[in-house]
Amino acid sequence: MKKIYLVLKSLFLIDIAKGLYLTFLRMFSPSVTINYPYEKGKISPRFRGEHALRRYPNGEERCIACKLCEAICPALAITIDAEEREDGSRRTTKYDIDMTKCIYCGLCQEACPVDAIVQGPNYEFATETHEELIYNKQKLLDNGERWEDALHKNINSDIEYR
Amino acid sequence: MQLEPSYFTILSAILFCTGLLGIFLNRRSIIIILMSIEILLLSVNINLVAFSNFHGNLQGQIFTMFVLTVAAAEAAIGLAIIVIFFRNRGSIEVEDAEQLKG
Amino acid sequence: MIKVKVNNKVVEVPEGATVMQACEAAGEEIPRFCYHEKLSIAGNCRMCLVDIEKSPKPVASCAMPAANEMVIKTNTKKVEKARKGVMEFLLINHPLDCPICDQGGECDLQDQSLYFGKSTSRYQDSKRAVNEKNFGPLIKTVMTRCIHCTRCVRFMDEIAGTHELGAINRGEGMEITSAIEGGITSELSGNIIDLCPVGALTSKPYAFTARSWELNHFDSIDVSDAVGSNIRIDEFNGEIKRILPRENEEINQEWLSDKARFFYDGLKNQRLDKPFVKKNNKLVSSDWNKALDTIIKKINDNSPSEMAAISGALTDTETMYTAKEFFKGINVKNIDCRFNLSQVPFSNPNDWLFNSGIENIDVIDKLLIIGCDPRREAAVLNSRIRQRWLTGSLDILTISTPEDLTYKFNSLGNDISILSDLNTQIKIKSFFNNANFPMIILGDSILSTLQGDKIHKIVKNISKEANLIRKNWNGFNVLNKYASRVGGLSVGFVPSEGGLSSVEIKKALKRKKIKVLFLIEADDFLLNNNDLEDVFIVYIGHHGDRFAGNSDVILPTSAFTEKKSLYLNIEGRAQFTKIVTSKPGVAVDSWKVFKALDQKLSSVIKYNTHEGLLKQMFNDYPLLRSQNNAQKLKWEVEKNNKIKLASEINDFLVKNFYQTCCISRSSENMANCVREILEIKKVNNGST
Amino acid sequence: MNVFFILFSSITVLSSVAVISSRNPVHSVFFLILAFVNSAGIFVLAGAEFLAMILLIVYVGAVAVLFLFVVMMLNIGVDEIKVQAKKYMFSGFLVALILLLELIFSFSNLDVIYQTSNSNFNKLSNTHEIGKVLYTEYFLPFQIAGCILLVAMLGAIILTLRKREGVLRQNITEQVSREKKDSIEIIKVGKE
Amino acid sequence: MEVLNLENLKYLFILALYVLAIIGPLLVAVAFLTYLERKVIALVQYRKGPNVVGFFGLLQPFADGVKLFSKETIIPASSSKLIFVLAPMISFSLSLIAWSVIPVSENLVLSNINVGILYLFAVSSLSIYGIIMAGWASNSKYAFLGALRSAAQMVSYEVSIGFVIVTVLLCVGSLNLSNIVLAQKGCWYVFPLFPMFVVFVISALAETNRAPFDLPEDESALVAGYFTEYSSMLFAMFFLGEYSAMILMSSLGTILFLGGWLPPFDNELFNVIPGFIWFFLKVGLLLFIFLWVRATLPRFRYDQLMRLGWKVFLPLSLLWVVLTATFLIFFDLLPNYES
Repeated sequence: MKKIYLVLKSLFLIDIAKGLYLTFLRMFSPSVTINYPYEKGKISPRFRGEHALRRYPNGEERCIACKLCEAICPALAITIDAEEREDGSRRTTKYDIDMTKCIYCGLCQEACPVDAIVQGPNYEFATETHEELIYNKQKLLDNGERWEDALHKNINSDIEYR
Repeated sequence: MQLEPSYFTILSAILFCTGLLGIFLNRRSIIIILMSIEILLLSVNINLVAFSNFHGNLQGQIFTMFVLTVAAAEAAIGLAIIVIFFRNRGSIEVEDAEQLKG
Repeated sequence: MIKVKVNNKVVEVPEGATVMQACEAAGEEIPRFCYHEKLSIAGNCRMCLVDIEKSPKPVASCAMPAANEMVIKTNTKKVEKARKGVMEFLLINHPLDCPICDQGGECDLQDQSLYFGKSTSRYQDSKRAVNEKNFGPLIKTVMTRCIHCTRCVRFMDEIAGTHELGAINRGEGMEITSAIEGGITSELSGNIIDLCPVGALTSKPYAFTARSWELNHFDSIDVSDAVGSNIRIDEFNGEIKRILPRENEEINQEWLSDKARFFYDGLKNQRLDKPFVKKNNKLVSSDWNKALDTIIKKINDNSPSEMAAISGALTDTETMYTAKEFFKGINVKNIDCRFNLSQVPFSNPNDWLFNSGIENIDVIDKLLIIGCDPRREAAVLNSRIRQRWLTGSLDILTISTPEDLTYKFNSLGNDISILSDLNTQIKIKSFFNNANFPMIILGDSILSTLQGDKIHKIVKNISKEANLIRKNWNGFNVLNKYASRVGGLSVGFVPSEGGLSSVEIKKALKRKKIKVLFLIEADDFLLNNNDLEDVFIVYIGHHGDRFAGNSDVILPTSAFTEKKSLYLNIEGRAQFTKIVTSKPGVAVDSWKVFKALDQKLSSVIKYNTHEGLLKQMFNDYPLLRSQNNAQKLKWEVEKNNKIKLASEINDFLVKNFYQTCCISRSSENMANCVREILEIKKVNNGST
Repeated sequence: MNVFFILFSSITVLSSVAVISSRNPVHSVFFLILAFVNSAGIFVLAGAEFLAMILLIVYVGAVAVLFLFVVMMLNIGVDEIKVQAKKYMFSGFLVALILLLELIFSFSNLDVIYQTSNSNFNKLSNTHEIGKVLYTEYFLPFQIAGCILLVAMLGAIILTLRKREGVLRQNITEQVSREKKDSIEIIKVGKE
Repeated sequence: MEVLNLENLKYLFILALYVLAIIGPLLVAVAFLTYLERKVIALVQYRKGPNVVGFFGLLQPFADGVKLFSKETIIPASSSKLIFVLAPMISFSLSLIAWSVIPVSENLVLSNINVGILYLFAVSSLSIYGIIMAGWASNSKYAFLGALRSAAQMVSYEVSIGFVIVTVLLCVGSLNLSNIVLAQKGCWYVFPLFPMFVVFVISALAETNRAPFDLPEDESALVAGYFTEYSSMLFAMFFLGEYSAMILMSSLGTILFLGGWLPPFDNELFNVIPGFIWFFLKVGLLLFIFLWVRATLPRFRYDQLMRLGWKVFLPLSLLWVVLTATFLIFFDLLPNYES
């Protein structure tokens, strides 16, 4: 009996009709597409986008050349050279990130003891050449300046979970 | 102007001879011979249709249909045999068909 | 032997061993900060607490002697709690600046806090801050990080023997500081960097340039003196970042002199990276072929007797061997490795070796030091003598030595001529009476005076008569100053039959008898520049040092960190350096220079590779192959009492400990040391 | 009319010549198809549009596809005309030529009675005409032709059917009718 | 020659105009069909679909067209070049010539031939060749496999389409497409022959290689099937051919089952609207079904496809033919067309 029922069910394409009905109804639901260049999706404060090196409010670089980010980077994208600055503080002389190696795992910003290297909310940094994606310290500091407001807000919003 | 019946008959004669020549010449693969047979049947069909038209008699067309039927059957069986032959021998050359036992 | 139970495991330890040693024998790791094997026990960090049965409180294992049938527990809750408490106290005042601390990554406190540290601090008040101290140009201090383990203080007291550090105040106000303003002057001061378990004392030249985890380590050999200390060279990004001692109980224990530790930056400066040829009185950069052709032309133009070769302080054994073969091939006999005009005889290895072995300093009971300054010529060896002296069972007698040898001794005077005095000889003999392990250290310094050969003979005689040479013990030791010397003598880079020695070469130069002079890294050959006019000088070396400006052809070679090469230390111990960095420019290993010259001339050298070279060299001198061959040789002393010495006051000491070779002369660190330590010291001495 | 006839017939003849002479069997099949399509045109010219369509559907749409399939699947390479083939060349040409001449000779003197203005020939469509004749006069042969086709189909299937070992076959009803209780068995496991 | 007299030339000119009048709108329709397809699938999937080029993205198909035509034509080195180039042309032209017999409205047909339905059937069976030639000439295994799949599939489903047509022909009694439409004046055949309509729609999907039967271009297994190696212009021809075949099958369905240009009810209101509008509406409905099904159903497996064709549709449609014939004879409803 069951078998006959099933055969009839498949003979009369019941399941397919159900499926078609379902998709037909779906046609009248509003679309979820975000019209990208004109509209942008909301991103989490923890979004891991383009890197930036931050400064303290008084303009001093945060980075202390501890090289923890370099050590933890699983893609070996970060290269740091350091030496003693004239005032005796520990500072980098070179801070390079190869953005084409970077896998945006966020371990560098987690490793950073002074919140110097952070991944900002910017994800629109495509370039035309490979070279442009090898960021040096100046570029990263500029990024920091450019995104400081957003970075500050993001870090503050996440502060109670740290 | 009118189509002379001889046009059709001469056309079918040429086609017939071509088919015949095909059987003679192409001894490398049976499949070409099958095609030649199709050409022969086609020429016959042209003749039948032409005469049926000129005689005002439909028998020719009926026969054409039967010829078509037989030709289709022949093609099906023939090709099936070729496939089996190829499976057994790895070739469909006429010269390789030399044994009575398959 | 006593039996101790550690965590239910019974171990046997010698009497007098501490609980910590017992635990280590049982394979238990005990955390510690203040305890160090080579230093006295302080017991002030309390990190090594263990639980001992029948003891109401945890006990500091480093200070507690083990007793028979003692039951020790190292893994109880109590122990762990105690250690956690200690750690919390330590961390109260320790800044959390590991990211900017050079000790970060190799820090004892960091490691221990991983196991015993709390994740949060309960300390509410403000932290202690301590002023930085001036520990000289080599040691950087961040005294806030100090946990008062006093390892540095004990080291300076016990090993370096300069008593320069101490703790002032008490309790929270306690500070480690130097007694005198103006840095630490000890030539072993760098070791307190290694000893410091935290980042309070770090290396100044290394400061912030690399992190410990990114360094590549290479085990190598030090060439700044002739002791042959084992070192670990740390390289990063093709640059040597620091040099650390490697533990070798037979040679340097775990210490290293400051020169060996900090002269590495000289390897970057003043390097020769391409051949130069003099044209119109000006050195012009050239290529190998042209330079070699110029030399060959000169060789062909002059007779072998008009040519001479001198090897230098850092020349490796292979080079001298290859050079010897080469000069034999072109029949040049005037070759010598004794560039400092030393008159040490070169026929028998016992004449130039440190026969007793460095390790045996730990057992000697009578020591006579003649004409040398061990503190500056072999700092590590000197500290070993001091360690032996500290046990109280060593009597020391000296002739012609400086006064500040970090231990007490009786001096027979500074005039070497007393050595030929019969009275003195009797005194010495009675000094060595009943000695179990007597030892004479004869300095290469005194041998490089004009009477050197005579002194050597007299001392040899004395040692025979005072019964220093026995079965299984040879108390006659020569202390060489230069890393290359033993190797050079061992492979016979010495004047052959009829050839001129370095002293004679010097004279010949004065008389303009020498037309072509090969200087193989021989920057320290004591010559007058006036004598060098009209002499065609071929300088083969890695630094543009003293003679480079006078040379007619300069051939660049590799330094000891850029090649694998053999050095023999004072005991004749054969050790290899390792390739750490790449050679600058078109420099080559120096033996290859002679191989190339030989190929264009006599072609007596058959090997092409370093392996081939070693094979043939070991074949010719099988003794090189053994680790320490000093005591295995038979040795005859010719008896002769009639040698008289002229009066000669000490004027041959190493005055400048920091700059003895071309590398250290190019080193900025060493220059800083000279400026900030030696010159200030001179001023101080002058004023007092 | 003449123009189309010349067009169709010349293409038919040329392509049938190409069928027997081209070296690549796949090209032969393509030419055969071309010949068929053009002879369908000739059929239309001869007033047999139904047959023309049947020719297209049956021959071009089915039989030629079969040919193509076989030729492509067997992957018969391009090969040269062998030496043995050449020894039949002369006799083949001779026979064909003689036959051709004979046929042309006999056909060119054809004397056909024109009955193109047959009364009910143009009234009904060609399809109807054929139907009328086929299902009345030729009913039996028609049935026999059907039987022949059936037999041919069975024969072809039986000939080429191969039972393969280790091939998993799908049973849709079984799949669809599977239920939870058929697939999962709940076993109570006691405490150890 | 007498063939080239003024009369004939005029006739040819008018013929050419007719042809252009069919081809022009057809190509535009194809263009918008691709747009429609993307829009429908996007709607089903909660997306927006093309919306950048032009108003609502309406110019997207033209942008695509310009892109395709301006690309470089790549002909694989080891292909049979002539056949390779010929294949898309055949495919494209075959999908166009079928349109000559489609009656868009009463008397609005290029050539109203008696064997119209057979002609359509024959042309659609010829369209296999474009695909097979493409697959074979590409000399690529993916293309070849795609072509074989396509050919086998089209031959198989042609059988059931044939029986569907036979069923309709039984009811109509004429092979003329206009007659078929006119015969539905009382009742569209979709109602009495609904199962055949379903079989027809499904077979049409298979015949045009559309989802869920798009195995010849199974991108996950065969890259792109028979047009793997095609690019630019040649690819565009295949593309146009495929979509105009879709429209053709929809028109055929409209003619066979949905009463062609006839309005749903024969009253004044509906009769005001011209017939071709009704025709296009119905074609649009069927086309929508094509897209709708594509957006809904996953792709079949090939053996399932063949099993469905031969083991389900063939017996089913055969049975229905017999049933219909029996029914017609029993109730004496056989049509009797005499012209």
